Amino acid sequence: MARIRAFENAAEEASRGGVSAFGAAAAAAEVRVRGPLHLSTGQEAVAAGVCANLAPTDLLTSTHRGHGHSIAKGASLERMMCELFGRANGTNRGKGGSMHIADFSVGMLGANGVVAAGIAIAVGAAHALRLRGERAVVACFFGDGAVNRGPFLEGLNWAAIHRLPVLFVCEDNRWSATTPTAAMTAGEGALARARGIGVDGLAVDGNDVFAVDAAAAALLSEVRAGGGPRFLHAVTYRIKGHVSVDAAAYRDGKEVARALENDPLALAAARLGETEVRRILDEAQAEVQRALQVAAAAPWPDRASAYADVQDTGAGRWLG
Amino acid sequence: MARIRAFENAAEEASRGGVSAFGAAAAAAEVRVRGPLHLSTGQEAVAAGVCANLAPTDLLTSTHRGHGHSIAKGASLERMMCELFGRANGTNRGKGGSMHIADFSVGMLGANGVVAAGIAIAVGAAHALRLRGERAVVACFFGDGAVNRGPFLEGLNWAAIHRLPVLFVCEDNRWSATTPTAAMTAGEGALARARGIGVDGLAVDGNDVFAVDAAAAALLSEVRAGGGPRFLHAVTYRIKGHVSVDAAAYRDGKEVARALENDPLALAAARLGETEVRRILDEAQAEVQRALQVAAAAPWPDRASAYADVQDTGAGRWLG
Amino acid sequence: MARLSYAEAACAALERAMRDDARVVVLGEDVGRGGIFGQYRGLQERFGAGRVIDTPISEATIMGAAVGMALAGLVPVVEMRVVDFALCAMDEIVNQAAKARFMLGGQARAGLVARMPIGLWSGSAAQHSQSLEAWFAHVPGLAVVAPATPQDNYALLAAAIACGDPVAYLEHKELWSLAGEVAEDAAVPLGRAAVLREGGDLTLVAWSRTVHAALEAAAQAQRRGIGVEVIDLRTLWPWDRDTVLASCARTGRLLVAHEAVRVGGFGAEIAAEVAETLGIRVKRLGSPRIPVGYAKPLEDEARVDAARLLAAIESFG
Amino acid sequence: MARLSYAEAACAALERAMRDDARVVVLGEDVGRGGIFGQYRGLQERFGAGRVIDTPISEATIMGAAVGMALAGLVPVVEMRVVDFALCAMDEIVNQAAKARFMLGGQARAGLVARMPIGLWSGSAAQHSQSLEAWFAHVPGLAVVAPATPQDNYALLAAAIACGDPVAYLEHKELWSLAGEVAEDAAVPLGRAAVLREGGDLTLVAWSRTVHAALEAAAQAQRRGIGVEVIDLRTLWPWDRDTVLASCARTGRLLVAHEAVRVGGFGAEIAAEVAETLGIRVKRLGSPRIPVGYAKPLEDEARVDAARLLAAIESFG
Ligand SMILES: Cc1ncc(C[n+]2csc(CCOP(=O)(O)OP(=O)(O)O)c2C)c(N)n1
Ligand SMILES: Cc1ncc(C[n+]2csc(CCOP(=O)(O)OP(=O)(O)O)c2C)c(N)n1
Ligand SMILES: [Mg+2]
Ligand SMILES: [Mg+2]
Repeated sequence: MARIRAFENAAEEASRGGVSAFGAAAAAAEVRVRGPLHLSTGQEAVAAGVCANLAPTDLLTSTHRGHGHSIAKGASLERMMCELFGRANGTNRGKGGSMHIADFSVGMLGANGVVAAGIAIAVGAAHALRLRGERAVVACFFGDGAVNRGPFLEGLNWAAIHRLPVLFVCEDNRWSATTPTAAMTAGEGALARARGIGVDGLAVDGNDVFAVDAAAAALLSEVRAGGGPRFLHAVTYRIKGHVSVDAAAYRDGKEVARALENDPLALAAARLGETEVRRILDEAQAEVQRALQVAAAAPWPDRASAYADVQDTGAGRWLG
Repeated sequence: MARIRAFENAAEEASRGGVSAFGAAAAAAEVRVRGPLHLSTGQEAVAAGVCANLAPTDLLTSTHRGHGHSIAKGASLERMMCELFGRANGTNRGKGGSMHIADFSVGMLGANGVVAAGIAIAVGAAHALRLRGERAVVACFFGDGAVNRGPFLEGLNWAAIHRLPVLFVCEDNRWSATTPTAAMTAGEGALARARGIGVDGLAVDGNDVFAVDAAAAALLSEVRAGGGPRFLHAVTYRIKGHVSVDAAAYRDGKEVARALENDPLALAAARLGETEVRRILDEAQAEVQRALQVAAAAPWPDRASAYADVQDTGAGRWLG
Repeated sequence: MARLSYAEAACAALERAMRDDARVVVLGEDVGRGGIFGQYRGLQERFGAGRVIDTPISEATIMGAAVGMALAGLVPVVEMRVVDFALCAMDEIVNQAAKARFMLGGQARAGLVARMPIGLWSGSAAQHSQSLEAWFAHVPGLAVVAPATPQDNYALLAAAIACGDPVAYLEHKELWSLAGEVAEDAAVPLGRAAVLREGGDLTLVAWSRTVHAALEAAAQAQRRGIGVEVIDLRTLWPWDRDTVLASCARTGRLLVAHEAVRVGGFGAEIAAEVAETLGIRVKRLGSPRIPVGYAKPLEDEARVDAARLLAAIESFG
Repeated sequence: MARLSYAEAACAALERAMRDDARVVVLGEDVGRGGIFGQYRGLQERFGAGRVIDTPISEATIMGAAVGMALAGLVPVVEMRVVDFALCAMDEIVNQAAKARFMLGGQARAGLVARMPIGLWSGSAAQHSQSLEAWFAHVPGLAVVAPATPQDNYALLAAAIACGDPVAYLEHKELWSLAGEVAEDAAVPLGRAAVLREGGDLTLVAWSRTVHAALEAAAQAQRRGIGVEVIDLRTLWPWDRDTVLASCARTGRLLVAHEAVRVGGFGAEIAAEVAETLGIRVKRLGSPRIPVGYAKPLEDEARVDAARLLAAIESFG
């Protein structure tokens, strides 16, 4: 959680006209995060609590708001920061950016720029695990807004009829961009909807990392035992705006204030010792600072690489 | 129901190398039904029972298997048969055929060649009724296979959050083309799934026209009272193959035999007098024979009409 | 006459259409707060949540419901955020909206305006940067519009709403803040190109953001003694064949340029048509057939800028 | 060597691929019973329901799951029934499958074969008759294949499965029953056209079902003294530019013909490219820009047949 928070804060700063530590010249020279950035600040407990129960061989799919999931699954902060800076040694060689970060070396199959698109991919990956006789499971993260897209129904149904090893995690931060999700969602909530489709599960306070951990552990042990897919509904809050440039002025101040009181890091800190917490935070901070340094100095991808990894069939005919 | 059955039987025969009464020459001259034909034989009670509760101003959307819904909503058998024959005076001027039959004069907004596509159209039409301050309702028919497509979730959710006047009717004939739907559908069934999305309703024996009528009446009175959308799950059986050329040899003989015993026309006949039933059947038969005569003699659309009703913007540039 | 941004111009056109015609409604995600590009600002306050309808994240049903609304007599303006997300609603656009009137034998029509912004959007990578105008031009039943200026965005959005057909209305994400003078009474009919600059040596056809790069390149070419006639197509279907052919007949050379991928882009249609009709020399410039990368050098590789245009102009020799 | 139908040839190629490579799986609606065109007949009996996977009616998730399977190491062959229904899975094909490898920086690839039959299918009207090959050719990351014969359907399906890229594999619905000799060892590389008939006066490029109309028209033209060289493109992306250009350089005239709508069809790409490169006369023939009607006269209006081809051939004068 501390590493996620530190990463998000640094990325946010670096997206605002550059990293101040590097000065104005650096900003002008594009030493910064490019493009839109969907921060998971305040939602760290969901990622951390779920991924604590995953092995490196387990797989994960994520959303446009995926930094936390990647970090919790074990992706390198350094290579992630390089990716945000659009550098050649980023996780995706500078081709993906924040919305496409993936690290296959730790089973992280990718963020996704399309709401709910990761659901079918997770289901397919789980289906492949089954067919290949592997014992791993797939964790599939999506937001509360995604429960209103068709792939939610199709993907849960598919996983259920095949009893596939998937843990669906609805990371419910109560907002879909600038719209409160509740106003757009009928029925008794995400878990009831999942049950109606045939996937059972649990609801949990998504800001309490211990509760998330316990619920994920319980559900994952059922999934690993061959019980088929399970659903975790984790209620949390998006402390920042929808995207880095969004001041989120449309929100009620009281709602935000309540959320800040309920900060998952503060809640966790209350259960650990003061010194322990300080140590963790300092370490995370130092690691992120190193990542920033590396990213700022990292090489740009060369233009020729724009033609690499498109496809093999007919490679080299791209200008034709 | 009798008119639907007579129509389906005649259409089926006319799709098999021509109407025998017209001889071989007629068959060679394309005096017949073109293209694939999805017959609703055996499912008549759902269409009849629901539509008995609709006014001409109410609207209806249908599926690829839509003859029954159209007839029950009041479309002319003659113009429908002309459409199946691909003639200029068909409901759709020969442009749509079986899978696109519509008759806006009786509120029938169209069959649809894409499974579940009618759901969003029904929801939008209901939304328009609301905005225009009209009191009519929309009946939206779809098959059991459609509950596994994304638009099912999206459409029900939309109707529920806006409390739109829609009666969703799942016409459950237990098959999706050559696949038993149950094997592909997780959870406790269509109604449970609808409830999970926030739309309540009833399940009914779809071969009992009196039961369908009663359930539809109850649900539609709630819809008309402003209670929002309702869901009717009507279990029936597809007596014929998926499409006119499908012998459906993949089905268990016992299953089909059971279904034939449970024929909705026979069930209804048992509650009416013998002479009354004979009269109804004879009348229907005669009407359909007239429709066949008219269709066989009806003019073909001229080729120029292929360019009509495409779009106004840039009309006449179609070869460009 | 007022100075408006491209986004404000669209907003103004929409406001006027909604004022004049009670059948016009707006639906899409986040439209109530003005849309994430401000292209609906103030409309919900003015016309209420009944006519400016916030929707769930349900692209397929947003578009499908719009078809149902249109069949039932409304004129929906449909927000898809970016054309990339409209891929989630392709059945509804192509199988339902575009073909409805024809399939129904003219009983009704699905007149609606689908706003599906195209183009690069700095740092947004492969799922937020596509230009798919060629797809829509290939689909019978659809009109296709791609305005390049605030004035045209005002006038063409008004024309699209009024035309009664389903329209693929393709604004460009990097033009939202472009400001310009907008006259409320300057009507621009669908299907009419604008000759933005005259020149006798070569005809350069472009649309959307590429028009601005084309004007820049034409000015540079002029200094090198090449007279470039710049035509902003504005509407891709129907496209203004007469204006383009007349210009080409005069100049004897055609260059079509667009930001969409060159292979299978709409430039091919125009080039092929002109070559077939006039037998003159034609060239096309478009993005290479690569996804748009995130990093700047990669993204730039997919950009059709003035420098590339100039090189193509000079390549005619 | 065996005499097989176009559907049987595909089945045979699939069976061999599944036998040779345990990673190959099939998924789609009704595939267990052999597919509604018999193009999967016997495969589930042979390889089991684990590898020949019946699916719910969930096109978006069929394609999306295939992407996930591919990322996790399988080689899925995806049944979409007709390309018209693949419109329900466009996000998954274009935003996910086509771009995955690039966006991921090469960490993985979504190699899969999406079978999306195109073309007229007598009496099936506007939602079951589209030809959308031009769309896929416009999308970086996809290969596009459209076989015209049983032999090519056998060899090209094998090549598509082996290539490792996402492939839009476009069989034609009116060719399923076409029979022909199939040699199991005749490899056809992706991207290689076939010159089916030589001729010195005009190059006629076609693919899919239109190839057969082209051969018919060429024979008729021969009797009128016009030598037509018929090229079956077979693969649309990458297309065999060398073969086409060499032929065009010899004949000095190009006609491209396809069943897809002419406006924005892939014929425009080829015609434009040839005109750009060689400066010769080009013409295109395709469906008018209308939906396919149900009635025979309407359907026929959208057919590109030998008579139309002959008229186009003769129009070069
Ligand atoms: C299919 C699709 N529609 C719309 C968008 C634009 N969009 C990006 S994030 C977002 C809100 C998503 O809400 P939620 O799923 O709750 O995730 P959160 O942003 O709250 O993490 C929207 C509408 C998109 N990316 N994809
Ligand atoms: C999106 C889509 N996928 C596939 C098809 C092919 N198809 C036509 S009918 C059908 C079965 C539909 O089953 P169901 O919804 O139960 O309706 P029924 O045929 O039983 O009336 C299928 C798969 C289609 N028309 N549309
Ligand atoms: Mg959310
Ligand atoms: Mg069924």
